[in-house]
Amino acid sequence: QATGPLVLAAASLQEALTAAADAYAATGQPRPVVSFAASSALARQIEADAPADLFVPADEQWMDYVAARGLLRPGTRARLLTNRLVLVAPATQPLRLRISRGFELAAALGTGRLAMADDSVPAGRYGRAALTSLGVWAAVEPKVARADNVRTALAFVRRGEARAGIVYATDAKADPGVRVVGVFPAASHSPITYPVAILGRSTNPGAVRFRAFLLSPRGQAIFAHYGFGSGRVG
Amino acid sequence: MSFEVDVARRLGDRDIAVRFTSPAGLTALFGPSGAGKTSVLNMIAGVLRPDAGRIVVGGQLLFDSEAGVDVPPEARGTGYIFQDGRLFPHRRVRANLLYGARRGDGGSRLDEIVDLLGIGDLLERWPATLSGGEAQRVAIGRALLSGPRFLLMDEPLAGLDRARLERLLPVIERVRDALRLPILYVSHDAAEVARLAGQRIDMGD
Amino acid sequence: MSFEVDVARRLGDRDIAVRFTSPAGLTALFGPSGAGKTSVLNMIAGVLRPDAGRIVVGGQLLFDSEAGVDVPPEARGTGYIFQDGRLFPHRRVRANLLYGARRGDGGSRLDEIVDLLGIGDLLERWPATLSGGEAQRVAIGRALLSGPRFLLMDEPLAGLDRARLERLLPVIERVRDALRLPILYVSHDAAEVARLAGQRIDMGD
Amino acid sequence: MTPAEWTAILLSIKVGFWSVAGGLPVAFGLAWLLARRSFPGKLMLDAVIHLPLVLPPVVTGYLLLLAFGKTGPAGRWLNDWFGVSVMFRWTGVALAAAVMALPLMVRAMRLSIEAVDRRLEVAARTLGSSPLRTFAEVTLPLALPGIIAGAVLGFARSIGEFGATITFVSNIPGETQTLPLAIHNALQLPGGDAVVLRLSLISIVLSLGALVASEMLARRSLRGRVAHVL
Amino acid sequence: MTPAEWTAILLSIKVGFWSVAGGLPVAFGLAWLLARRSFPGKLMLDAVIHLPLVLPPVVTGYLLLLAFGKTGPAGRWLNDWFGVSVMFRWTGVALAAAVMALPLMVRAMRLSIEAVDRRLEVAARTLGSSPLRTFAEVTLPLALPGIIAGAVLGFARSIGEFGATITFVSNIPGETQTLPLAIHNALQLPGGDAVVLRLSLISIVLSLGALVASEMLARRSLRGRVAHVL
Ligand SMILES: Nc1ncnc2c1ncn2[C@@H]1O[C@H](COP(=O)(O)OP(=O)(O)OP(=O)(O)O)[C@@H](O)[C@H]1O
Ligand SMILES: Nc1ncnc2c1ncn2[C@@H]1O[C@H](COP(=O)(O)OP(=O)(O)OP(=O)(O)O)[C@@H](O)[C@H]1O
Ligand code: MOO
Ligand SMILES: [Mg+2]
Ligand SMILES: [Mg+2]
Repeated sequence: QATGPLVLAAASLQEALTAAADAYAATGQPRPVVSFAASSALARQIEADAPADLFVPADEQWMDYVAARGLLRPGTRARLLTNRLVLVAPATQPLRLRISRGFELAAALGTGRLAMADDSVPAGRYGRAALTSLGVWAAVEPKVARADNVRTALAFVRRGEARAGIVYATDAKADPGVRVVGVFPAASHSPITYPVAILGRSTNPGAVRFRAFLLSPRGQAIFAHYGFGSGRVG
Repeated sequence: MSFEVDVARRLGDRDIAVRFTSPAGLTALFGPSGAGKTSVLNMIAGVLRPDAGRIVVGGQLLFDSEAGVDVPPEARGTGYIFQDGRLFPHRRVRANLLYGARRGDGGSRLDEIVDLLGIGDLLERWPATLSGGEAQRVAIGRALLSGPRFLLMDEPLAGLDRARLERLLPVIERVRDALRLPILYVSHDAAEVARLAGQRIDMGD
Repeated sequence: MSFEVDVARRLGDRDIAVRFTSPAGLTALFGPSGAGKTSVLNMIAGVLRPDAGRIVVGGQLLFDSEAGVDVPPEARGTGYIFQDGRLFPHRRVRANLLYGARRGDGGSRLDEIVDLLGIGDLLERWPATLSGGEAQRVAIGRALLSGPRFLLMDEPLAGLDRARLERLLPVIERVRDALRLPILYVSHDAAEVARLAGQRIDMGD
Repeated sequence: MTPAEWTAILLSIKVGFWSVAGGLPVAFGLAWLLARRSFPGKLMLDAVIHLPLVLPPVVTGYLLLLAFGKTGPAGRWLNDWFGVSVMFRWTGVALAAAVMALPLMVRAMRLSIEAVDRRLEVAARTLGSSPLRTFAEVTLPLALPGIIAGAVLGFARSIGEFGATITFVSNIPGETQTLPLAIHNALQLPGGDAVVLRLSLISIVLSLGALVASEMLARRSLRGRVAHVL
Repeated sequence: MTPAEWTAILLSIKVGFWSVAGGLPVAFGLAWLLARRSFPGKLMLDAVIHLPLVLPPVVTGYLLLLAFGKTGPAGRWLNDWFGVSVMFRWTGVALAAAVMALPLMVRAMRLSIEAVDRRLEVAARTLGSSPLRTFAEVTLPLALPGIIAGAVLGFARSIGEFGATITFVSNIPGETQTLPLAIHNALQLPGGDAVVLRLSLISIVLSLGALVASEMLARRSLRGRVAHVL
């Protein structure tokens, strides 16, 4: 019995990619095995020549890292998904604010904190870029509580420990404990994209097929259901 | 009455039971190995609980199973010289000697007792470096310096040389007479017992 | 020659030095507390290294600082009865007795020695539950059963009652004569020494 | 070394110190209970103490957040009675570190307490020493090897704690960003390896210092306790 | 319980068992060296053993990856000599768990070895027992409390290990996804709290089992060692 390809994927894709793997398996293919972890850890495992087939990190940077070491199968890198960045507040303490140049985020926070991912993960870098381009970063920075990933930031907001937070639209959508205050303008940060590629050492024929499935309209529809934008357009 | 002891205690499958009253200054507890001598001393010191019985020393009630009296060991005023030494390994000899002196006279008799026991050279030493007989003498000194109301001595002179013994017996006699401390004394040496003891309690096997 | 001993060792600020040869079956080591008797036994057993010297027992060279000979303790064939007991707390009495028997006759004399020492009832007991004298007797048995080439006895009879002593002294005499084991014997009891010892070594203070 | 890194180093030392200083007495009390007393629920207590070891650190951090957050029971209590909050504060970091270190400290001390020769405590009692004084002057010093080992383990664990800290009090430079958090950040960035290496070395040096100190303390406390034989 | 969860549970037990079974002898050897020998570099060895405690787990995981990856020295050695690789295998998980648990096991055992009355070893030697037999029949059983404590700590730590594992051998269901990794996954999912709770409870039950077993072992091993006094 053939085994499915081994996919190394960013933790933030867990829900959607699991659903996609299920749908793919339902077509009669061997089910892909997906290992979810931080993109950085996965990239280093690939660098150590770990036996995997597909890589789906949370941003282009780690894909570049792997590509630079010649570990990708040429011609297989593609843009899979996009995402948006949103400002959220606890569902119980809504915040009324319009995201725009120089908006009063610092004032709205008061003595409270703004939870966001740390600079070291993509979500943190996008958030910082967005606030900077909107001209409020300097005022807000002292009030920032940095989490190791978006989910932890979300927990601070949900529990009311932070007055507001910056997370992906997909995460906000999934958490009933938070309310979206507003969506950051797409132009306020570089595009949020999730690439996919087949690894050079892959021998599993399922890798090609599963990659194709993810990029197909059926695959894209599943991601759309979880709030992701299609990587094929935009 | 110096000692009024009536205790029973089961240890494993052995029944230790003894009953005696002694008005003497020094009472000898005599009997073969395993007769229960150490156990009786432990019960009087309050570190082994009798199953039933009553203990009065120097007129003071220390234990009565029926009346529910059980004075804790630190309040009994025992000067207990253990069969197995038990110096505090983390304290030098001087600190061992003075450990109980807080209750007694604060160690004002330190020099005198150190002299009597011939342990002046050992004061700054650690117990681990003492010879068997040296450790035994320090243990005697520690008990004497703790200002006890009575003494329990479990073969205190075993392992001491004759010369030392000849010097120590008078000390014990003086403690017995001058300080009027009741002493319960375990020994296997009939001659020693005959010399010191006012009364001899025999524990059978 | 049973014992040819010439050793010196500094312990703290004390210098232990002794030199003797003894052809006797049983040699008594006599001297006041702290004279260094236990230290000499330790050196002969190979568990305390002399600073310099030479040790021959029963014709076998055990230590020679000049020739660089230092036989490890397990190869010296010592039957050492320690001043401080040292039963293995994690083994029952029977297992303690048989610990060294692998080297000896595999414990075939167990019943005989148990009987002589009167410890038949104790075989299944844990050392922690033994009385002082009981533990001492088990330690003697353990050393005898280990098939030693010679015996080192550090006050083995201290703490034993007279009746027991009267039964044990002949055992030691028999070991000395029938088994022809050289014995080095530390005691403070001059009478005991006079009875047992062929030669008496005095260690001064 | 950047100023931010210096800040993280100093914070780590402060956190390590306070988590051990605060945690040791609690741990010793628990170790004593477990070693010496039997009571209903003892095994349960033992299990609860081991929790931070068994659960992924982020779960422990999340539980701390639930307990010490604004709306959590402990958080509300702290706020009502003392007007303080550990949320997003370095005190929260020390708390997380202490909780994570607790099982290690308790085990080490429990081992040493169990190794104390109780006959010595008995001797102290007959010399007029109350249970409390006996504890302080006999049990405690004899259990010192375990206390020292517990302190070293606790310090090292505190210096290395990451998951519970970031989940509980996030990563705020100057307030909650200890060395491991800074290291973790660097590790997430391509090309951060040099920083990871430098900060890791500093962590190692810190704990090496604790080790050296502990070995010296241990030697001092055992001074004179061993004879020359064999 | 889903089949995937069952798989994670069984894997955790397997990993816990093998990391302790493999780690204990190594830890005991190291503990003995540290307790009994003095040699140049002893402090260094001590420090290296403590590393996994001091460094953030992900750094330890990264170091393991560097060492045991296909191109790492240890990885190449394993491949050349035995034709095996621990990368992405459950054996790698056990290795990571053992490394993380090592400092805890070593400390516990070292404490107990230091508490062994050396006069008993001396007595054994005079009874004809070689150093090795003395070690096996006197030192080892007397140090048993520390061995048991080390095993429990090691098992609990192995059951809870997350950071080093996911960094070293990733998070592969059925192969490297232990309970903490499954918990971590659930923690990232909206509404995953119920799963987190359930899996955490299972972790706790597992370690509780280890605790109970260890207490029974400890009681058995200390049987008869304490007298009735006070
Ligand atoms: N826990 C126990 N289980 C079984 N028997 C015990 C226990 N503790 C003590 N014994 C027994 O109780 C008896 C009395 O012991 P004790 O120490 O009081 O004797 P003793 O008269 O002081 O003997 P010795 O002169 O040898 O010191 C001994 O036979 C001993 O073996
Ligand atoms: N580590 C040490 N430091 C200082 N002095 C020591 C050390 N070890 C032993 N001594 C001293 O060496 C001397 C000899 O000790 P040893 O145990 O051999 O005496 P002993 O003749 O057996 O005495 P006893 O009859 O009292 O048992 C003693 O005075 C003891 O205090
Ligand atoms: O999914 Mo990530 O790599 O934690 O942003
Ligand atoms: Mg006795
Ligand atoms: Mg001696």
